[in-house]
Amino acid sequence: MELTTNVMKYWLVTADEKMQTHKEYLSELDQAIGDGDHGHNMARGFQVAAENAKESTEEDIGALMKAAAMTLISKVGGASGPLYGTAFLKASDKWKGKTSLSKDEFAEGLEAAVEGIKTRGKAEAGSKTMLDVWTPVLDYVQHHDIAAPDVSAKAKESMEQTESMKAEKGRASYYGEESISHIDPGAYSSYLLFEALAEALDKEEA
Amino acid sequence: MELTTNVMKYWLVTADEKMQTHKEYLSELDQAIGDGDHGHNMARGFQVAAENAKESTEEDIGALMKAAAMTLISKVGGASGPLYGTAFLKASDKWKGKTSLSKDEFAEGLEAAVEGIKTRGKAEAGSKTMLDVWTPVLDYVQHHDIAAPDVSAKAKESMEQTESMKAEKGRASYYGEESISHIDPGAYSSYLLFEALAEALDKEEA
Amino acid sequence: MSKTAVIIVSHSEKIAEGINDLVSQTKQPDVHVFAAGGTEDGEIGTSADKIQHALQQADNEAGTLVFYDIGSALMNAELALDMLPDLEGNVEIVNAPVVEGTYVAVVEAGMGKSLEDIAASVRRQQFVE
Amino acid sequence: MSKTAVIIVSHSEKIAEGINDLVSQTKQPDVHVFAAGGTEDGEIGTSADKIQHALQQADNEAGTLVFYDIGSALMNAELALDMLPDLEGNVEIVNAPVVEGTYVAVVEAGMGKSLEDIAASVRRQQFVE
Ligand SMILES: Nc1ncnc2c1ncn2[C@@H]1O[C@H](COP(=O)(O)OP(=O)(O)O)[C@@H](O)[C@H]1O
Ligand SMILES: Nc1ncnc2c1ncn2[C@@H]1O[C@H](COP(=O)(O)OP(=O)(O)O)[C@@H](O)[C@H]1O
Ligand SMILES: [Mg+2]
Ligand SMILES: [Mg+2]
Ligand SMILES: [Mg+2]
Ligand SMILES: [Mg+2]
Repeated sequence: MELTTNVMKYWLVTADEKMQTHKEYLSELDQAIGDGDHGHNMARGFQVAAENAKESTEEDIGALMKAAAMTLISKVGGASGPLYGTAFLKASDKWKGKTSLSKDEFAEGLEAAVEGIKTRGKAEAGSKTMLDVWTPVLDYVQHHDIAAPDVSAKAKESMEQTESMKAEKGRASYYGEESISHIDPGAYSSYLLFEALAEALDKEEA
Repeated sequence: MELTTNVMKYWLVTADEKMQTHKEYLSELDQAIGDGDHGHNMARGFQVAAENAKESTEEDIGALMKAAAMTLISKVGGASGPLYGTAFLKASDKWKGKTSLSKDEFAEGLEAAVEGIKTRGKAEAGSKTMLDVWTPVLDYVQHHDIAAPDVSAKAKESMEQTESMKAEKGRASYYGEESISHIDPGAYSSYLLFEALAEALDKEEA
Repeated sequence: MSKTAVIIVSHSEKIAEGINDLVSQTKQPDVHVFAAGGTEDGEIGTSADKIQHALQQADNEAGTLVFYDIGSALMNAELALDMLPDLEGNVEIVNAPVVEGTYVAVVEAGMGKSLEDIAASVRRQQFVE
Repeated sequence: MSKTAVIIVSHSEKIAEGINDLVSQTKQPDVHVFAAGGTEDGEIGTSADKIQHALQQADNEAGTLVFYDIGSALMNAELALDMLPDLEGNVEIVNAPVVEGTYVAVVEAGMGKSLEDIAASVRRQQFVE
């Protein structure tokens, strides 16, 4: 597996499409256990990130992802801004100067991203946040040859598991027991992000 | 000693004159250990209270003082609003239906006023507040035949003693040790109020 | 059954309105929030009259929680409540950080929690880490 | 010697500005306070860019204390500080009620207290009765 600059751009563009399509649903999830802006936040941030990626002539994957990180930080507004922003920023550092990533190089960036989210949010997996998707996906990527359908399935299954969790971080934690039986909005947007990755991988393989 | 409705009106009018004259100084005192609005607050409140008293045809001292209380509550804005407002309100209750007050009746109203300030501000004398003037003046009134110069002297001396106290209530308490060596603004305005009372008593005796 | 209402008493009209904006995003539609900020003329300070007005508007079966910022805000809130003896027992003025406390209260009111339960969650000690 | 500067990070532009109005009454003229409220477009949210800008403006010998309200406010404040490594060690993001804490900090900054002393006075535990 080799992830080229083009595949990475395609990842960002596809992620944006998914955020736009599921914007209402993400906000609905956030309405139940938050402030109802997660779809709006993600759609606003990824739209600009994808536009910039499309127009960019950047070959360096690190630079490409760093630009996306800065856009997310500036545009997202909610907690997901610094969290996704930090994730992309930490990954971009590992990918600096590269125009193609091996599976291990990709995994290294993903690991840095997950560490970044944990530090930024002072959280671990199990608190009903986006980490409950990022952590199992990282684990999969680290220990398997990446197969697109498996990435997608792993992200989906992990997202679904947040439904039965009790929120311990972020606004949803104010809901205590009542946060149970709702999917975490950030977990859902992370699932969309990894679905977009799976589609990008498919494209690469095609 | 008999305090008539006219003397009580004169008290309010004279108090207003003093608040207007010392407006800047009161705010200066408040600038040092507060937010610099005490003169503004007192001048605004007493101006309207005095105007209303002048225009009023009310004979009932209770009703007159209750109207003044409501004006202070509405117009003063700062902590001194609910404090002076509560003081006048509690006193007015004791003076209801009277057109003239004996010394003991006056003292009864003053006692209710001091209790009102204590309850409203959850404070006692010694915390560097207006209570450090009201409490000794009450004590004097309760235990002596009232002599105008003595009321004035008692209020002045008590006001001056706040200079060496450490503030334990109100905004000034945020200044801790630094509140020492400043006169408390509310003690100063209370001194002005009792100086006005002394002038009203003088008028009554004349 | 109505839901616990919330009043924000602040020295600043902008703070009170800003908190109202902040919580309106997270608020269930049947949680009623009232801002009583600034003096009568919109200056920095508090107004017992504004608070009385808010208390009357907020009045409901489930009760009203009152948050306040500094200094005179508490005194004027207590005074306003003294002036409305009919509301006694149905209103609690609660010692909590005004922004953070109001936020938590509005979420919990939306969940249908009682006045007492919400007051217990937001009291200052709960904010200690 | 300069005095400790203060930054207010809030989800609401109005809250941040209202706190600034509130403390400006009590403030020594040489205490500098900066409001970083709302998103770039003035919506409810926080902006790492606005906070970075405030951190740069506030930068001074005596240091800067940062107050924040809920959720992303802290994350964006930490992110903004990460982006300005030169300021490290001279800025403290402090866990205190945003309105009440800022008020106390501005008073104490005016008294010439150090960043550490002010942070110690305003940390959440200090607000417990
Ligand atoms: N401390 C945290 N650690 C990890 N993820 C978090 C944390 N706080 C919030 N999140 C994620 O962010 C999502 C909410 O994002 P968003 O609605 O955009 O932000 P906000 O809560 O500021 O409105 C949550 O669903 C959760 O997945
Ligand atoms: N808890 C209290 N008990 C008694 N008096 C108080 C209390 N808090 C404040 N004061 C008095 O109020 C005065 C300040 O009034 P003012 O400046 O009008 O109000 P604010 O502090 O709201 O601006 C103080 O000087 C003090 O005498
Ligand atoms: Mg949200
Ligand atoms: Mg939000
Ligand atoms: Mg004052
Ligand atoms: Mg004031």
